[in-house]
Amino acid sequence: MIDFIWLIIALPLLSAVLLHFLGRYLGEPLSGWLATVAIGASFVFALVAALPFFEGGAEASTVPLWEWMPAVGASFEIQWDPLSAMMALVVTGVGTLIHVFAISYMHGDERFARFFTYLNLFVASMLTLVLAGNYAMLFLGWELVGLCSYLLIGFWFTRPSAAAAAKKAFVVNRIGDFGFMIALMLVFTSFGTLSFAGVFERAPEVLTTGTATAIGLLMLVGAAGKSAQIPLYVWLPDAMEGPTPVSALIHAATMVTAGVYVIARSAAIFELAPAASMTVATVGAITAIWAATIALAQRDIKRVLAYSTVSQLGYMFLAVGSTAYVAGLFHLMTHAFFKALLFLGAGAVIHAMNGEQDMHKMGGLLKRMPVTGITMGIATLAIAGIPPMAGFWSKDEILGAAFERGGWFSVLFVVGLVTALLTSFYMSRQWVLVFLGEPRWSEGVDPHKAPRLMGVPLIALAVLSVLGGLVNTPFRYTLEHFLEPVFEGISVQHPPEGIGMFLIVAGLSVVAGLVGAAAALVTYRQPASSWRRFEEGLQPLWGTWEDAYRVDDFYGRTLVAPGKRVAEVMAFDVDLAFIDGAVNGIAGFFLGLGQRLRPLQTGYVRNYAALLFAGAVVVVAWLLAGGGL
Amino acid sequence: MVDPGLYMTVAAVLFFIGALGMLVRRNALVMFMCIELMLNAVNLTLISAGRAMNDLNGQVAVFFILVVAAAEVVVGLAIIVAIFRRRSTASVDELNEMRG
Amino acid sequence: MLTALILAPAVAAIVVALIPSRRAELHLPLGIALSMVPLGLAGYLFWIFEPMPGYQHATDAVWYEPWGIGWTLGVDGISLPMVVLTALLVPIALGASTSISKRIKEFVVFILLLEAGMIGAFLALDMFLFFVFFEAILIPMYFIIGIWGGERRIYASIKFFIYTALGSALMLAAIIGLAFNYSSQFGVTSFALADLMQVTLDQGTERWFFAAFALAFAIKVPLFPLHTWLPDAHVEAPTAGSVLLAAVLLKLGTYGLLRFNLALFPEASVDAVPIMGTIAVIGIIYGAVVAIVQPDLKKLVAYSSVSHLGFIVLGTFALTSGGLQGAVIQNFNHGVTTGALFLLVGMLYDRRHTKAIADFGGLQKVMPVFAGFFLFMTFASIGLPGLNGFVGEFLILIGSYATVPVLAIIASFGVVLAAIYLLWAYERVFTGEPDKEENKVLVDLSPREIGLLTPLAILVLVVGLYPAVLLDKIGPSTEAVLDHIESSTDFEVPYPGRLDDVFTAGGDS
Amino acid sequence: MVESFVFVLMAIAAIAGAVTVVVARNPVYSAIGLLGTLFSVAVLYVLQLAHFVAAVQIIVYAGAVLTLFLFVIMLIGVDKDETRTENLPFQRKAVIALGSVIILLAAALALFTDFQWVPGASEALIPDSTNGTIEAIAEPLFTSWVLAFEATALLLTISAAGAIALAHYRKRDI
Amino acid sequence: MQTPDVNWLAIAPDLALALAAAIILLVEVQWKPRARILGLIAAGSLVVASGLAVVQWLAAADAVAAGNVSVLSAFSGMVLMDGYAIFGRFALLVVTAMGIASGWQFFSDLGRRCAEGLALVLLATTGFSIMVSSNNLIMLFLGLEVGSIALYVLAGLTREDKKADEAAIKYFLMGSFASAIFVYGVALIYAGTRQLTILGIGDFLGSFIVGSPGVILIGIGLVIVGLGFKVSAAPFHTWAPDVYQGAPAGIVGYLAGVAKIAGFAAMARILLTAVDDFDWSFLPVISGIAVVSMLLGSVMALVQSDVRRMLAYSGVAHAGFILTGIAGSSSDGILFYLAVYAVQLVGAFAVVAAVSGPSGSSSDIGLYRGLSRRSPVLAGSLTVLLLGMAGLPLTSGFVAKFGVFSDAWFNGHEWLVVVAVLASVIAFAFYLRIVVIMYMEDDDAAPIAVPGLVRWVLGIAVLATLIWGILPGSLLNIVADALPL
Repeated sequence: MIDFIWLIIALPLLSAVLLHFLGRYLGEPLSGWLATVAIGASFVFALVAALPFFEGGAEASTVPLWEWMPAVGASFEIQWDPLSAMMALVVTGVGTLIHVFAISYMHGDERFARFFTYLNLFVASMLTLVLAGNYAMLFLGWELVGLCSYLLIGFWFTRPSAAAAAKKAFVVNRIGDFGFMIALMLVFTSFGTLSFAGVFERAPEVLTTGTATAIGLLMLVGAAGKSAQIPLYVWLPDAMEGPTPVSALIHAATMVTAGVYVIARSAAIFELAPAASMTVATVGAITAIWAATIALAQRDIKRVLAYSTVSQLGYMFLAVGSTAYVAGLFHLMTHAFFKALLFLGAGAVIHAMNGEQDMHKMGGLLKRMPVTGITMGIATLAIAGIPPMAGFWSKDEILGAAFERGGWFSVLFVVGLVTALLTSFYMSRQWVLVFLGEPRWSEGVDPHKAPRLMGVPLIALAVLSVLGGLVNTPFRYTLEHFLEPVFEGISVQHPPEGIGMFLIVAGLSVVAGLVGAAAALVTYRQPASSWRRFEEGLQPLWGTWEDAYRVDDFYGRTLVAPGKRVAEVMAFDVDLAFIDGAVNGIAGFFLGLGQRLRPLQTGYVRNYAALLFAGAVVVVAWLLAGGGL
Repeated sequence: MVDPGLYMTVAAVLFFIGALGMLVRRNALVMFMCIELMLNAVNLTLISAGRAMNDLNGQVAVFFILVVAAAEVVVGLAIIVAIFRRRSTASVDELNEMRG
Repeated sequence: MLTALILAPAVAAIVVALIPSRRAELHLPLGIALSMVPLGLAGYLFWIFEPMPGYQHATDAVWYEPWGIGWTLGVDGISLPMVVLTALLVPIALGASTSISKRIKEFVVFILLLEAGMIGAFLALDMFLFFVFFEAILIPMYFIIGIWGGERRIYASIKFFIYTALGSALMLAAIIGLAFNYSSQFGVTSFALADLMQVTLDQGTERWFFAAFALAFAIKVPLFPLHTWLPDAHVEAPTAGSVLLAAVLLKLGTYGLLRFNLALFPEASVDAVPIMGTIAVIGIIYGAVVAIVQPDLKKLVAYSSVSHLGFIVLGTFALTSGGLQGAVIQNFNHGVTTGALFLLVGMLYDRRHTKAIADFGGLQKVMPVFAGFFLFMTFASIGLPGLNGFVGEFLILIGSYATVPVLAIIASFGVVLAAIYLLWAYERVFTGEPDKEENKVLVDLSPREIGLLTPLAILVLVVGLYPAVLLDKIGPSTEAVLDHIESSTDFEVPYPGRLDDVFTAGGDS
Repeated sequence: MVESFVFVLMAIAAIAGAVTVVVARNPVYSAIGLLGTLFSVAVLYVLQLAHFVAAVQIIVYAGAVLTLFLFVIMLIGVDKDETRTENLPFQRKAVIALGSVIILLAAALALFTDFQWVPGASEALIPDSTNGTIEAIAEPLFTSWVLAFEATALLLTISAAGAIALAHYRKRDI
Repeated sequence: MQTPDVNWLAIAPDLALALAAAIILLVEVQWKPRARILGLIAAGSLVVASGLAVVQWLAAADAVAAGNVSVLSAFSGMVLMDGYAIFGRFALLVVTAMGIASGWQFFSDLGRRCAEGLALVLLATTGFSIMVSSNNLIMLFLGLEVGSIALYVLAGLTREDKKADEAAIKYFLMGSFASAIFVYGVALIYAGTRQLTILGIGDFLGSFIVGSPGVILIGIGLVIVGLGFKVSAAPFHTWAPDVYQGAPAGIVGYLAGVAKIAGFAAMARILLTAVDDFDWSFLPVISGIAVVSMLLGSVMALVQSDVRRMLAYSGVAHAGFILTGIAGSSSDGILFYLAVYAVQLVGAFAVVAAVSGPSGSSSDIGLYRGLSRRSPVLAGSLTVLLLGMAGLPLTSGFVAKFGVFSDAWFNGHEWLVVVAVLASVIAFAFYLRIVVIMYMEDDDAAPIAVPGLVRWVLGIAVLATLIWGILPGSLLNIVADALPL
């Protein structure tokens, strides 16, 4: 079994290759189904392969495939342990559902097959990332998912905004990768290998705190890029230019969690660098509240979800930064369920509204699309942390861990709590704006029920959003035990012991969730004019939030524009005018010298004779002087 | 007797004058005469040096240089005449079409 | 074997030259067919090449004995990839030249001569012989740019020629100087690399010679600030010229640094690590920054070459296994990807007769296959893992951190910039709606063009995923270079992972 | 004593003749100056026992060459005197500079070094050894120098052929 | 009573040429034959002379092998029959043959003066041949004058163009001036050493220490100047551009080639054999002249618009490169360079003559526009020859440059070599300029017909350039034996 573990990656990859070359002949919807089956098979295979871990006691194993760059310790090898199994299952599981949804969603697109090619490629890449046995291969997956993200955001390339967003996503990710790359340099220089096994085993003896902190912080830079944390989160909202299934799969459920995964994976290094961990947590917490406030004021249904994703990722960072790795991963999983559901639901809504994304132009859709409405409602409750939904358990565990950690983390705990309140508010606001109240549709829009095929994944995810949390409750820490072997020998922060503390933390978070939800409900159940007044009343804060603190603008003015200016100066003033000018100048110098010397050749014999005679005098004088006379 | 060096000094002066003449005169004929002056200086040098060293070869060499001078004169004058007949001038200053 | 490899294209050139000009339709197909011979030979050479240090299939014939010059050839893991690449790209470059209408015969002849020269330069193990090839290459390239080039072809070709010749002139002086030192130390004159490596030089002389060699190769690479001939040459050169220029000719510079500077002047090389590294890194960043705003696609790719080749030089002077292996394999990779990019730009130019980015837009819609290839090569060039560019850059960056950590860090920022300039260009050329009328009627790639690109694309993938194909053969040779440096200087090649290195490495952060 | 007197006289005459060649504005005067120099130099030859050469000097130079010169002068006209204005760039400055440099150089050589015209000069002159009679000259001329002597034939052939070729040309051309 | 020390073999080739010249003149007077007949006589004499030179070569080789080098000195040490002289002579013969063949149009157009023209060429070659073989400085001067006077006439030997007059008078006046300077130098060396033979001077200076060598130094200086003029080294080069431009196109290649060969062969022999004990004093001067020549020649050539003038300045630069060989004290390097360069030069001027046409005196660079279309043969040959002159690898020019440069370096003149390589880069620029115009610019002017003889000349020149470039041993092995006595 384990020898064929590479099939998990190979199946979607193979499907991608097939679709690339044959997709055009397979047509719609066959190519979609092929892709779905490939992922599904991958899921089943992963599930079977993971069974030993459920039973406990199974050893993590590393399966070498082939050499890649031995000189820097890079090879193709698969790490199969509970952590990668969990990630693989989440990726393939959620992926399968989203594929099913996409078959319906992408109906009629002229590049239907190509879409599934990319989607499959993405899944393969993501699996490479999570199954990698060393940092180099992880980086391979890391970059490939970036590529797929680029391709899929820019899928509708004829829209300039989509193309620009795709490029932005890739470039911003590259900036993060820059940090990650340096981290890898440090790792290799310190260990002489990049393989997880080698690094983690020897980390305590090899790494000084300084180096470990440096590596940790650099990994944070990389993770911040991929997982859209401050200050590199700006690409994610724009990434919503891609088709909605892409947003669901890549920019909510899987790819963006890669950063969390990496930090969890590198726990052994962070173990030696508490400062780095604390930075991770802090960045996470700040991102969480920062993005939550922005999400409050968004009108675009997908943008709300995008900022919400950023915010939730912040939670995960807060978790892994607090060394509550299990909590972080747990939230990663539950978030995958409910956020994917939210995106798919939003996709269905947009689909139904003929592409309309402005929530101000929605309303009252519950009657038209009950399945979508209800499933999204469940997801909203889940993200708001209302028990017994999945989100409640995971979020509670994060807050509990932070709370338990104390000290600076107590501050982060409070931030987290406030964020929970805000989350609940804006999610409820969204649901209410979309599904309740009077219809504010544009003319000609006639929302229709989601096709049945779209409904299936919605329902499946809704079930998972409800039940998913049960894998790790204070009553039964299944996931914790499942992942235990991974974090062996590492001090993992656990939620507070005892039911009392649990109730305090849970109570606070539930209260926050309920208050937020209630506030939103109260505010946005009223007619549009009234909540508009409410939003007006919060100016200018509301506007700032709506404009996302104008960070894009800020980056544009402080980085992009000056950067471009520098490039122009370099290219035209320095390169063309100065350097090339100098080159031509030297050539011109000789030409000019020639022209300058031409008059010497006057054409007069007597001048020639004078020159010759002068030459003779010089020669003779030189000889005499050289002869010492 | 006179030191051969003095003869050679006279020869050097002749050579010098001849050379300067090449530079200041523009009549091709006179320039050519200056060359004859220079050759004479050479001859005088050879004879004086040969005498100082008890060597007759200096004088033999002079004989050949005289022949060369004569042959040069023939050709040189032919060229000058040829140019004069086309351009009606013997001034080399008017021959500067080619330059640069 | 190696002699045949050099002579095959030369003979092919003669054969083509003998076909009368009026049979113009024959020249190109014949040239392509004949260029398959060296390709086959190179492939066979690759197949039988044993992964071990030292030169293989060496030939050593006396050329002119009193001068100690010889027809000394040999191939090792450093030159092997370049030979294969050259042999591969020539048929492709010829295949991409169907749009050339004037003097096709001469064109084919020059390309084939160029091939002979390039292969010769990579195989030569005699400094005299190397110099002969190194300089002889200029002639066909000069004509290729000058006759079949664009508007400012004459300026570009002369600039290319003089600039390159300037560098090699001083190298010639240094070669003579080396031979002089050899003959005064050993009593016989020789220009063989193996002999000259035994010369002991005093520090000053060695540094001067190093500088002369380095200048020659730096111009060829080209390193900042000696690079300005490159954009001009590329912009003006015909497609085949650009391809071979970028893919092979520039590599002579990096190859030369690796093969000759390190071998002949180990002491000076070690001392020059900070200088060469800094220049390389400036080139990486500078080339990338300048590429961002270039209005011309070819110029953009040309500047990207400046940036990418900086990596190779950095890797070379990192003096670590990773760095050297990366440099060698990146030589190959850059040839493949940039060669392919120039091919693509050329195909675009054939259709639209412009290379200005502003003239395009929305091409992906009308030419999806073309766009696909372009994007693929773009990502290979950006250094996307799984594609070949990454292998080289990763090896170089990781490898160079051990010796020049700060430079390695700055260099990695070049990777970010690469994404910016290439993707921005892609965005402007391919995405959006095709708004210009001329662009709406463009036809997608023909099977011939796809056939030209496919081998390169396959190489990109194969090397990206299974670089052992090359690395296995490169490794022993690069280790030999390092051994040579270690044995002739105090320098110790850092092998990360040994505990005693850890603390120094840790202190750098 | 006689030698010294004649030497001084002839040296002055030779130099004066040479100066005349250079400064005379009319080529005829230059030719006359040249004649003076040639003659004086011939005397200087005689002073040094180079009798044969002196004779040749008079016959060939004064007799033939100078006649030729005068002939050509007459042919191309003597009506135009040269002006003294220097119309060439740098020429006058160059001449002055060169002249001064050479004089300075010569002075330096004479004053500050032990410059010797004939460093290998014999202590004792053997007059017979350099008594340039016809016989004395003839012997080396036709033995060790015979090839050079024959080579002069080439020179004469060239002069003849050259002169013909150049003159020929006018006949058809004008 | 002494008898002349006659060695017919030593002068046999020269004799053949001189006789042929005489025959041509006489035949012309008597029968007024067609030009072709005269040409055949000249050609025959060249063949015979070459054959005799080969015989000389073999004899000299035997003598050297037998250790009996004294027989190589003939006519009481007046001339030498050493390999150096024979090689130089052979080179002169080849250049003469190529010169006559490529300028045949010019000669046959001379009409009745064809005989004089041919005779002058043969006599000039004889003179220069004497010059390279003579051991006696006066003999050398005689040879120099024989050659030079013939060339003065040849330079003016055209009826179409006023430029030829100007060329002739400039060449004549400057040449005579330089000759006078040269011979004064000879006289001063004689005054210093009591020797007139090159070997004698060498022996004398080798065995005695001259207490006050000033006069010898001045003599060396003047000899350098005089011969520097012949080879057009800067700053004694001023005549070259004007003469190259003004003289008849058909003759310039010959004129330039033989003057360079003879001038340098003589200079190298004098400096490296006769006064080599003073090399510490004159080598810096030679290096200085070399540097000035290389740089001035290259830079001035850059800005010329007349191909002949450009080639003249390039010749100045080449003089500098060859002087580098003298700084390297390598007579074989110089000989190789001379042979290579002279062949290229004659070939290049053959193209120039063909492009300028039988009557044309202009060789403006504009005439070469699109030459690759109008006459691929001319353009292709000129390209190879120019690249050869530029010294690109795989041409003989590169081997030649490499040879003299490495000799100079080995002789301790590193900086001279550095300057030389840089100057050769500047030189690339103007050679390329012509190539550019021929290949990269188009013109619709009429095609140019290339006479068969010119084709042959070009073929030989191109082949020689390539073969000696690719297999330098083919000539270098010969040159290595062509050592001065």
